[in-house]
Amino acid sequence: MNVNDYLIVATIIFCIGALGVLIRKNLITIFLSLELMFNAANLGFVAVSEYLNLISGDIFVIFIMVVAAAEAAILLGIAIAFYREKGTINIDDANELKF
Amino acid sequence: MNSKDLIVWLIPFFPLLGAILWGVFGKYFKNYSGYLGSIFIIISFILSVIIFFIVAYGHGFTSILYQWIDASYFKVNVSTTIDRLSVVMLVMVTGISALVHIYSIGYMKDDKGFARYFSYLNLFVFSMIMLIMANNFLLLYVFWEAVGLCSYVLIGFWYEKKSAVDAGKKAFIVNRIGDFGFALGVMLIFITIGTLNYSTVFSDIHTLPPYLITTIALLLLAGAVGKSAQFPLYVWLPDAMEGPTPVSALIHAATMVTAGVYLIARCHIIFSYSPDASNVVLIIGGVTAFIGAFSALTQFDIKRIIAYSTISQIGYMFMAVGIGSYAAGMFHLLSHAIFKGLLFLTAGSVMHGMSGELDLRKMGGLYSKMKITAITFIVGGLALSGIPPFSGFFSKDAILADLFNKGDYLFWIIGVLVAFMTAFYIFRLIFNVFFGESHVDKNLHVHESPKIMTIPLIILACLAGIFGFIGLPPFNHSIFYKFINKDFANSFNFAPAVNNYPWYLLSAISVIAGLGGIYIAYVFYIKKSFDLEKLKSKFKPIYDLSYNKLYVDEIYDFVIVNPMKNFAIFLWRIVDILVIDGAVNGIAQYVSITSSKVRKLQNGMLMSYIVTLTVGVIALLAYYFVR
Amino acid sequence: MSIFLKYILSIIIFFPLLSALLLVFINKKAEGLLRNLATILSLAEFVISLFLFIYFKSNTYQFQFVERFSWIREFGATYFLGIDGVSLFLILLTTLMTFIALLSSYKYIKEHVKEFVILMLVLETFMLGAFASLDILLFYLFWEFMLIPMYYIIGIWGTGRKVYSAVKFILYTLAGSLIMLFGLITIFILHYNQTGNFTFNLLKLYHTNIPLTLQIILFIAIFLGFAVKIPLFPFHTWLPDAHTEAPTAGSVILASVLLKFGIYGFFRFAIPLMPEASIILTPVILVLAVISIIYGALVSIVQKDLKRLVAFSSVSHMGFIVLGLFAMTAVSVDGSVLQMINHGISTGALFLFVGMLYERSHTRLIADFGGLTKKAPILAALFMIAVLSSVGLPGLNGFVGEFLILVGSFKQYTVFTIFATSGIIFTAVYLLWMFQRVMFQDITNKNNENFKDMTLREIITVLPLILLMFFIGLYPDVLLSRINPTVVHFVNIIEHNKYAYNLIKAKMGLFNA
Amino acid sequence: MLDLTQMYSEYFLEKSLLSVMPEAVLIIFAFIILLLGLFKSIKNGENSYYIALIGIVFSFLYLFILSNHTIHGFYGSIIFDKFDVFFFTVILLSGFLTILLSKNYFDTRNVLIPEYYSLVLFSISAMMLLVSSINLIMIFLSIEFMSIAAYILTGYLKGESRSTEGAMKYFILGTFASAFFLFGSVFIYAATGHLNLYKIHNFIFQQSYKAHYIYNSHTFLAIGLVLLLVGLAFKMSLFPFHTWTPDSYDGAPTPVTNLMATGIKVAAFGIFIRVFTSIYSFNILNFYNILWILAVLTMTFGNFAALLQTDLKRLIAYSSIAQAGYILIGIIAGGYYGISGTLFYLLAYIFMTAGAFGIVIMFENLKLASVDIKSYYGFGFKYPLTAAAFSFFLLSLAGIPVTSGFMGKFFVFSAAIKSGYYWLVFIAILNSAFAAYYYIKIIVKMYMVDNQSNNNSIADVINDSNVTVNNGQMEIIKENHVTSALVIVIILCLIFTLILGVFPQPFINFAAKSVTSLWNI
Repeated sequence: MNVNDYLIVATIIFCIGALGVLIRKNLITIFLSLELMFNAANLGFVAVSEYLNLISGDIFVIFIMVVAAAEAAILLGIAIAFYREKGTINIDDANELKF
Repeated sequence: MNSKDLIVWLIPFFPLLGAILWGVFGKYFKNYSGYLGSIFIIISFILSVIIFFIVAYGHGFTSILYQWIDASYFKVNVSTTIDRLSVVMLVMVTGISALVHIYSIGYMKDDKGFARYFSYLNLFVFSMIMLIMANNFLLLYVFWEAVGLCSYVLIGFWYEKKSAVDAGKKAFIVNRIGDFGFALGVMLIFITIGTLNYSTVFSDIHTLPPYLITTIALLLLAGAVGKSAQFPLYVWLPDAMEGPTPVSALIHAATMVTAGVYLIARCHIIFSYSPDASNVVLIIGGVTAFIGAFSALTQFDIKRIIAYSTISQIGYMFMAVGIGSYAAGMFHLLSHAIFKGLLFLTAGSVMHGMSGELDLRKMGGLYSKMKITAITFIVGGLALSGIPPFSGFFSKDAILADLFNKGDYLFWIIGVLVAFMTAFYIFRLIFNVFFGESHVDKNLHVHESPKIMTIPLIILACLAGIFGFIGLPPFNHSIFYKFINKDFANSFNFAPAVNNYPWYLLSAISVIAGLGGIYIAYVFYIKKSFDLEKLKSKFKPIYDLSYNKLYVDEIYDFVIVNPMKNFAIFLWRIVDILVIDGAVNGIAQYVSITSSKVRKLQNGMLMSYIVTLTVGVIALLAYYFVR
Repeated sequence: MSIFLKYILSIIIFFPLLSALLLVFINKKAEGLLRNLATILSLAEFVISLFLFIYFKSNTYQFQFVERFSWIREFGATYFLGIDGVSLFLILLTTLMTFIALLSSYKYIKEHVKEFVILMLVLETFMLGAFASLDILLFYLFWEFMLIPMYYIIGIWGTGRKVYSAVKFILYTLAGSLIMLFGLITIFILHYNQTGNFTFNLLKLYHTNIPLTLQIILFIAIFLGFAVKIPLFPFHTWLPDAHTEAPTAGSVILASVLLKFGIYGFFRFAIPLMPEASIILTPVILVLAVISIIYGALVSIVQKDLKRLVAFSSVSHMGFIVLGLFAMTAVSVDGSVLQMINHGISTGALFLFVGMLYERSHTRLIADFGGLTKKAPILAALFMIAVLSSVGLPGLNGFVGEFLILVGSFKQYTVFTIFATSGIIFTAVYLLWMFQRVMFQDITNKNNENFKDMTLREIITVLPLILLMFFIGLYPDVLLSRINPTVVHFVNIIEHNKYAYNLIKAKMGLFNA
Repeated sequence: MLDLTQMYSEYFLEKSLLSVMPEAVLIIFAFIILLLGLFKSIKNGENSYYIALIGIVFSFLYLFILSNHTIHGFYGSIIFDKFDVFFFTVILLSGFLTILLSKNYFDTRNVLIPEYYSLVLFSISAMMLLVSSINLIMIFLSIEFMSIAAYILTGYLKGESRSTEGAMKYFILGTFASAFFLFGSVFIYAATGHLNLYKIHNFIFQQSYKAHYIYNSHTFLAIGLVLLLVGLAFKMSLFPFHTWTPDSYDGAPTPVTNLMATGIKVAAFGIFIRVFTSIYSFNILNFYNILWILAVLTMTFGNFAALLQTDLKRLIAYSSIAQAGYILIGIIAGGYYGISGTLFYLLAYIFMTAGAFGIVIMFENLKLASVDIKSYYGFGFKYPLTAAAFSFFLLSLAGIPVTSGFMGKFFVFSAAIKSGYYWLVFIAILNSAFAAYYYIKIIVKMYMVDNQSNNNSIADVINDSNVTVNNGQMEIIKENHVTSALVIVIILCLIFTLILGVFPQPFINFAAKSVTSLWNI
């Protein structure tokens, strides 16, 4: 199987994730879509480094996972704070700051 | 600086000193300013007489005071040229001014602006002297403007009177219009000849192509026309009568208004090289002489009548210099200065006696009340109407003779006609004021003026009587001609000296014209053998034309003044505020509108932010793959 | 002494700034002290600047009192000062007018005195610096920051729509100078590309040869910067507002010094840097100048507000100066340089008088005045002199410059000159009419019944200007003899470049004629 | 060209640690603060504030000690060189100013002070790491490190919905952008097989597409570079990736806003310069045009959006976007002058921005919650010196001479013209011409008013002491509308803004020296 296919698959996943971020209103769902995008990147890295017999890609993937975890924590924090104030986690309710 | 120069520079110095003293420390001098001022002027009169004899028995000279402007190749000195022309003028100016000063002491007595008045008057004398003595065109121009300024402030001397101030402004601006031409002329001279000194200019002028000479001459003429109140710029002089009467006598009869004639005489070489320009001068002179006399016929304001007569008399002088008989022009200038000064001063004396009344319909029968004034007035009138042996006869007759002699018969006829009209209106004035039954309202105490005013009158009257005799024997053999023509000798088209015609006939004709005028006036106003009202109604259009001075002011307002004003308003309201400022503010408007739209992009919706970002990414990618 | 003379320019430039710093430490309550101190310091400044005049060598066009220190090596920008005949008198004018402006504002400025005097002194420093600097970057620094104090002065102590006017003023001029900056940087880079080393030294940049088309573009860019300052016809609309709303001192400085920077910029930078372009564009600029002359005069005739009238009149007068400068003959340029000084003096004086009228009756509408001569003879007399000098009456300063300009431009540009000369008529019309309505006739307005005559301070304020009017009018040689060498040199450069330009023209057949 | 063997020969731990010493110091101090935070007994706020300051000072010390060395560390993912020295200085300065600004800011707000300061230190160290990292992994990590700290700080004001909202927007968009960054690096990795900037550079330089590599690596490279650019442009808040800037700047507590506007932006530009000069500099995909367009759009948008802005914080946010546009010009101009100009501009930028924020904080302490410039009248004469300083910062932002802003603009513009970008500069100049309006508008509001009867101005609020803004906080206002820390910040910024404007020579040298050490400049 050619690395290109992996990359194409990765791209598709990435686009799906982006689409999710675009159309979803729920904070959590959006974050999930973001995770999807990250993982698309992971897939790409793994594929390429496998193909090129390099290690650096895999290392990168590890780091990305860590970061993703961290971000999840942050998001939850923000989401809770947001929920406290607005009583919802629909991003459309965040429109105090404008113009 | 030798003694001659010293004397020369002292002549203008005293008036200037006076001007500064009264101007700055006026309130400390009070009435002394009058006496001292007169003394100053008398001193410079004496000095100029000395200079006169120095020149008469020696020859002219120039003296440099200091270098005024030195801008690379543009160099001008403050320096004088003293020749026969200028000394004659000097003596005349200082003499008349001295008399007027003395007269003014009485006339302006207990006027609150006494010192100010004398400061202005001295300033004027100073400027006039410098104008005469200047030996380059720039200096001439400078004092040309300076005398204009003096007349401006003196006409508007009683600044509370709107009419007076308006008149002053009008005088200044109309003069400016003339000076506009004059200035261009001076510049043209400079760039064509490369200097402004009389001597060089006059010696090199012939090297220029004729059209240039004519242009220069005409541009200078514009200045002369403005200053000497000639057609079409004469409108300011009648209004100028708003000023104190002595001022009218000095500035608007004797000295300043004749500066134009002096200018042309001074530049006779330029004019003699350009026959066309000379003809223009001649025509202007003729037209003006006629218009002036014509407008004077029906006025009721005695000063205005005299003012119009001044206009027409200067027209005579222009005719004279126009045909190149500068001597005659100067001769008439001098004699006119005397008798017209006399007339104004006497008119002033009448006013003084009538406590400011000017309308001759409210006068009459004053002879008995103010004899000296009356007599001197009549002397002046006779001189004006050219009755021998008074000075006017000789000078005017010389001009007429030269006109005839030169073959300009049309203008000769005009001249005679004007002589006739002149005699008529001046005696209309005399009869209405001094004779006939009195229309003075009873409770007005009419009195003769004090000595200090009458003495100058008497002096002038005597002069008016005898001055003419320097014009004898007739023509170029006469004392005056012999004296003055030394300066005009190098202008080649001046009036020939042949007596190939019965000159006594001509004189007779002009005298008869004068007498006729007087007689008709007599018939009209003393014998009352005609019903004037009927006459008026019969010739109504002409009468109105004359009474309204040919509507010239109205025409100017309609053609020039108002359109200009409207145009200015248009420029301000439309071009400035609407168009330019509108454009500027419009841009600002546009920008702020755009920004208010741009701000809407930041609508606070996370969704739209993400969309923006994504669109950006897609655009960037597209940039590469569509490319 | 020698040290003093060596660094005299820096001393003159920074003395006001130091004075301002000194004033910062004075309690703002002590207004009298502030006022007096500021006035005295500015007087001292003027006295110091007189040394320039005394030690100025009048027989050379070379720059004198030159100071040069390294400043920013990366761009070869140096702290490079020096003056010639032209900047000498502009500097003197600046120091004098600042003193007079401060003296004039004793009564006018009632609040925030401290800020006012400090700003005035700061402004002075920057104006002087701009006149003295021969390094383009240094010049630009001074030139543009100058706007800020002026902007404050108009906006804080002004009247009526002061904010609008202040903002308009600063945006207008800022836009101009920024576009100018673009031009200057481009020239600087061009010079680098040609010689391989960076320099802002004006005298070196003079030798940059710029391709003609680019030159024209750059000239237009820089022209905008200066034309706004002058201001030339289509760019003038900020001036009436700024002048009208500014406090007296502001108007005085604005009229007598700030406007001069436009001309000075042309003289020192635009024309020598881009001679060919300026020669090509001369007709256009002359048209604008003549339009400004007549337009300004005509519009002044119908003004109802005294200050606005004077403002438009100075549009007209500056037109004369531009005409003289771009006619580029020795005489005409002499004339315009002289006329810069004259305009500074006359218009400055006019604004002072208008300010006095305003202080007394709190209106500037001509209609509200009339008949003041009776109440205030001294004011009337001096005001009259100022008006006449502005009218260009011979014997006063205005005439000499004006006549030199006209006579100098007459040969090349006869038609323009004739039109310009007609300006002298309109000038007389609007100024005399204004004077009549304000000073003569009867008192129509009740408020003027108890109209006070000038106080001693006011007389002292205007007297120097009045005396200068007479002095320059009667003995202009004192100025001309010092200005002339510089001007002649300038004109020679242009003449030389005219020659070059004709060669170019021949080569590229720019105009087929 | 870089000799790889020589590079590898230096890989051992000491050097590696040495190469991150300044960051390490900060992190250590951050931990100290956290630990002290555990002991409730101690007055946390004060201490942590001072400890943070000390940390910064120490970091400065290490920076100074190392300043003459060039150290590669962590297997070629970290480099410490002159370039870093400059950027570390700038970032540390901005951090220093931020911490000073934070003093007393939270007194009236119930938040955990020690954590705050530790987070600030963390983010600063992250910024420094970011600048000094030359490996995509390292870049990603430090970006995230920095951002995570920033997210938390943005939402630090508990119970203030604006703050939370700002944090949320910032977080979502930031993560979204870094996803693009990641995906971009995937493609670059695929195209070149490297994650180290130098190696990528060499690879592209040699254009050595071996057979067993991907055949269409050029396309991959293109995609990769574009997506990478997106990731960085987001941090530099270039249009159209700026959208988070105004909101999160507005929502965040002002000291944090200052940190974001100065530190994070500077760091982003630093790394962008590194990446750009190493990878993009070949202009293989003529990136210059794209940056050209981005610069124009960014500055124009920033200025237009700021023009009618009345909220001071947002106004400065927009203006900082516009500033980013100007800074970008320098990078486009490239070369020795372009880059050193950019560096100089950045240095100038942090001072004027920090100064402006100092004033903003002052206003906030004056309880002008929505810092609305309408209410400024009288301020100019009430606090003449402060107002003067503020005007000076504004003028500097507007780019008026004798201020650092002018010097920076001038430096950048002349570099751009030197490289022949006439139009770009012309547009920039027009921009700054009408940008001047909104800076000047503020000055107007402070000093000038057409009709003197102007209510609810600061002056009045101060004047009548009877007014007690919500439950007697007036006292607090009275005492800390001007704290010593604020004064220090303002004076520092003032001095530097002036010096940079008048005697820029030494700073230019500093910038230039750091540029020389940059790869293939």
